[in-house]
Amino acid sequence: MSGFNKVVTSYEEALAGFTDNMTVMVGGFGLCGIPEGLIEQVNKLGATGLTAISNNAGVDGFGLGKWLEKRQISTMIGSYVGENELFEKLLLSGEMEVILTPQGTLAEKIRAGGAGIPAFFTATGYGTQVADGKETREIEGRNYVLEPSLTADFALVKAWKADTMGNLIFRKTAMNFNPMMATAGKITVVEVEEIVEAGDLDPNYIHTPGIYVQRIIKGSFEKRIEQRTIKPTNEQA
Amino acid sequence: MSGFNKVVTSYEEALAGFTDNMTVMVGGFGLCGIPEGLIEQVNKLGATGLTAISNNAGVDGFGLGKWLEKRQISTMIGSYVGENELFEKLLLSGEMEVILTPQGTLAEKIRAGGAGIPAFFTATGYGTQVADGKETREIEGRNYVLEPSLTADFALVKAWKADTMGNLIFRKTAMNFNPMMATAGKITVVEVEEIVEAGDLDPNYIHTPGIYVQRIIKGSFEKRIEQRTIKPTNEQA
Amino acid sequence: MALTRDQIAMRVAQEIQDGYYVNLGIGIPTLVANYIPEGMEVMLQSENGLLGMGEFPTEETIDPDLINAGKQTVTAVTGAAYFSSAESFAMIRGGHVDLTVLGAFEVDQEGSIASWMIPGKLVKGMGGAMDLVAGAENIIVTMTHANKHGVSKILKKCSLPLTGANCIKRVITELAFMEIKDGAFHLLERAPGVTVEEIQALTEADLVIEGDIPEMKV
Amino acid sequence: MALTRDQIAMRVAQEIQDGYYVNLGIGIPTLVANYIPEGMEVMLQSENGLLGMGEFPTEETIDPDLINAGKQTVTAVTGAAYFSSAESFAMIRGGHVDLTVLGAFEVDQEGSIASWMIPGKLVKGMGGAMDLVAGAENIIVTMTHANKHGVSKILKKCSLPLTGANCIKRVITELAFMEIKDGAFHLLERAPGVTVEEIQALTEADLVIEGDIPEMKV
Repeated sequence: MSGFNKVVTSYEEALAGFTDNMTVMVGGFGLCGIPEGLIEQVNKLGATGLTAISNNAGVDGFGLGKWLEKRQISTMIGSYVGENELFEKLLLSGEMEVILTPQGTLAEKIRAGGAGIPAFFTATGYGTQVADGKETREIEGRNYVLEPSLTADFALVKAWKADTMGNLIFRKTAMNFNPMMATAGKITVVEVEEIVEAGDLDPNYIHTPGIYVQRIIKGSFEKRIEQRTIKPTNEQA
Repeated sequence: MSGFNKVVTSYEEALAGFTDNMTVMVGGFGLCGIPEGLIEQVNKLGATGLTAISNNAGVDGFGLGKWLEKRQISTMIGSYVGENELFEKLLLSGEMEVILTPQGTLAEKIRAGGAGIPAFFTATGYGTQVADGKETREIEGRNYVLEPSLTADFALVKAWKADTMGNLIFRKTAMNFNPMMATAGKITVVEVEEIVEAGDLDPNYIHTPGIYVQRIIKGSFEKRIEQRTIKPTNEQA
Repeated sequence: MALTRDQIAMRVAQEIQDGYYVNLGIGIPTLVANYIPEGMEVMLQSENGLLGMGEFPTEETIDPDLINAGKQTVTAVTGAAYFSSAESFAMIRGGHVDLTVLGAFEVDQEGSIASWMIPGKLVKGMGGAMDLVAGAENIIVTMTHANKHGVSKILKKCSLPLTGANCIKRVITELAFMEIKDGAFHLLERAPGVTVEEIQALTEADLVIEGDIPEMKV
Repeated sequence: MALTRDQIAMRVAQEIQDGYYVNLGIGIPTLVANYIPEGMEVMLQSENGLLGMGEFPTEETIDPDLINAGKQTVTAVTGAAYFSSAESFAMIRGGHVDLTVLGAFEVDQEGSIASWMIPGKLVKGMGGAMDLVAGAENIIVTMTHANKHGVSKILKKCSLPLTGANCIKRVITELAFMEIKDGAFHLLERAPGVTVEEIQALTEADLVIEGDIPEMKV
């Protein structure tokens, strides 16, 4: 690499420096917009004791489900971890700690982490378990919870396209948590469907400016669908 | 108006309900990306006692400079209010209160206001006048100031293009404070260069989704330049 | 007679106004989309990052990059916009969504709601539900009035872990349309053929019944 | 001999590394862009919403929608990106900018800086300066060592209202390159032909001088 060319050509290089006990953010909502190859590589590396920050925990045998199989996660921070039998087992046996966080609070904690905001107040979760042990405060007649921000040693992000300098665009609802996570990793690694030359993306419509990105790798994606729902067509009906 | 058609055809309609003593946000950085026609209309309406939230205060005779001339602003919240002689006079005579706010804190306070975050911690301004009278706190060895968010009765926004449903795109650095302000107005009025049909803007590259926008008006813009700087060409050199 | 799931959805749909931005939860709330009155325009928000959710795709238009908050493949309508989860919850938390409809296990007369966790059963997580109930001014809860053993879910105080405290104002069950105010449920409408006494019998909470209670029109 | 403004900029430019994202303030810092070493790539951040600021435009390419933080018309380089002020200061506050260069009225040995306000004179506002000094790990302050009356601006304690407290680590003046640590200025380099005694004479702050102090290469 020299100058602003952030492209790497192997997953080994993409995750160089990734070790046990790190905190790692993983983009995606369900199986939509997850960095499949980077998840696979962490699984191959076998790093354990990980704190994983991700809205979901994959499904059995795919996505973060693979990290669960190999017992790589010691603490999971997410908003919805269902659809995974192994998850239940690890949770109940105490092999894995789970910190359930409301989805909007999770998104905002990650954005805040990337933006240098160490904590913020939100009404979400006031009066619920989520507020247990947290500072609360009444502001102009409403009650709020103080939420600290989140950052990570590595952020594993999935984008649609990147230019060589790390400017990113996402596609449809595969965007989800990816842009915030890109800002909150000490090392942000982005797996993309297509790498283009600098200047090929319109500077007016960049979702994530390259300043947040350290490494880019071109992946190939299965894009598994969790809930395949189809409108009945006339022929079928 | 019916359904999601938010287009109005007169400035009277665009600012219906705008009264004395309101809080109003005005987009723009310097004279770049300001809603010229909406500013003019507030000037014409003559509303006074306004709390104006804007990064700058225009120049003598243009932009918010016109509100100053007519003594419409009682409190100005901004980060840089120079380049305006009248401003100095109103400040020193006490006719206008000025709350100077660091530019990044201002941007974040407005974003927070639109996003339902009532307050956040930032390192910006710690140990300076800006922190006077505000709560401060050490978090993980660093000192921070608690900043409350900002909202407004009206947000006056300038965008490049809008579709009839209020989806917005901005152009180059004329974006600046406009997207955050669009989220923080009880009534957000957007003045644009071009109104297109719903569906004409690519849903993947909308800067401001229509949910934040109440009214849209097509304006015509002078786009005055404050610091016209030109590279010496060979012929000139 | 008690309302069907579809009739509950129909009654909720009557509360929608032209030009509303609406977030519909999973279950009965999803059905509301089928009963939006003719000629009325509504934009559905899906909290994973879509404003303007459309119907399910065909085999030809299915796209793994386009799903809703229930992880189902969907489409987008004309004038839709995609955005990040942070932007999506800025909309929700900031009160920009006009109406939120969601289900519940229990609701109480303080306006608190329990909808995400039953201790002893597997905890799947709250997803966006806590943000939705904290962010919306205008929430309608759809639920059954009592469980299959006849135990009321319209309570003085929720027994399950809360999703949100003091945030719910309107509840529609298969028996009744109720408003929560001043620390009590107020009966506004009853399901066709259902008596006030029947509703009272299945309501553990304080229930205010003033004057004649009209039947719902569904 | 004391450095010229351009020589100060040249010395600052030697601190830049290939692939740096840099924010340059108004005045001498702006000149740094002219001395970025050949073959080295740098992206300039302008806090009004541009990453990848280019040179001034021609009469043909001038665009009122494309200005820098000094409100001058500029251009954008290949690979640039535009964004909102909130995103811009997320970058700055979040510590994503590799190097910030800015001017100052005074700096003190605690690392505090005063650069935005002189009481009794007109207050124009701090703009983005407070965010920049709070957000960057790596800040270089360029300033004159003393005012025209020979009164030092390298102080034990700033006398003017602060822009930031305990945030500055490196200062380059027309006489010296100094590092602030452990509550004192440490002299690293002197301007060619300038003696340690001359620097000491114009420094009000505690100044640590260890071993031979090399001359700057400019």
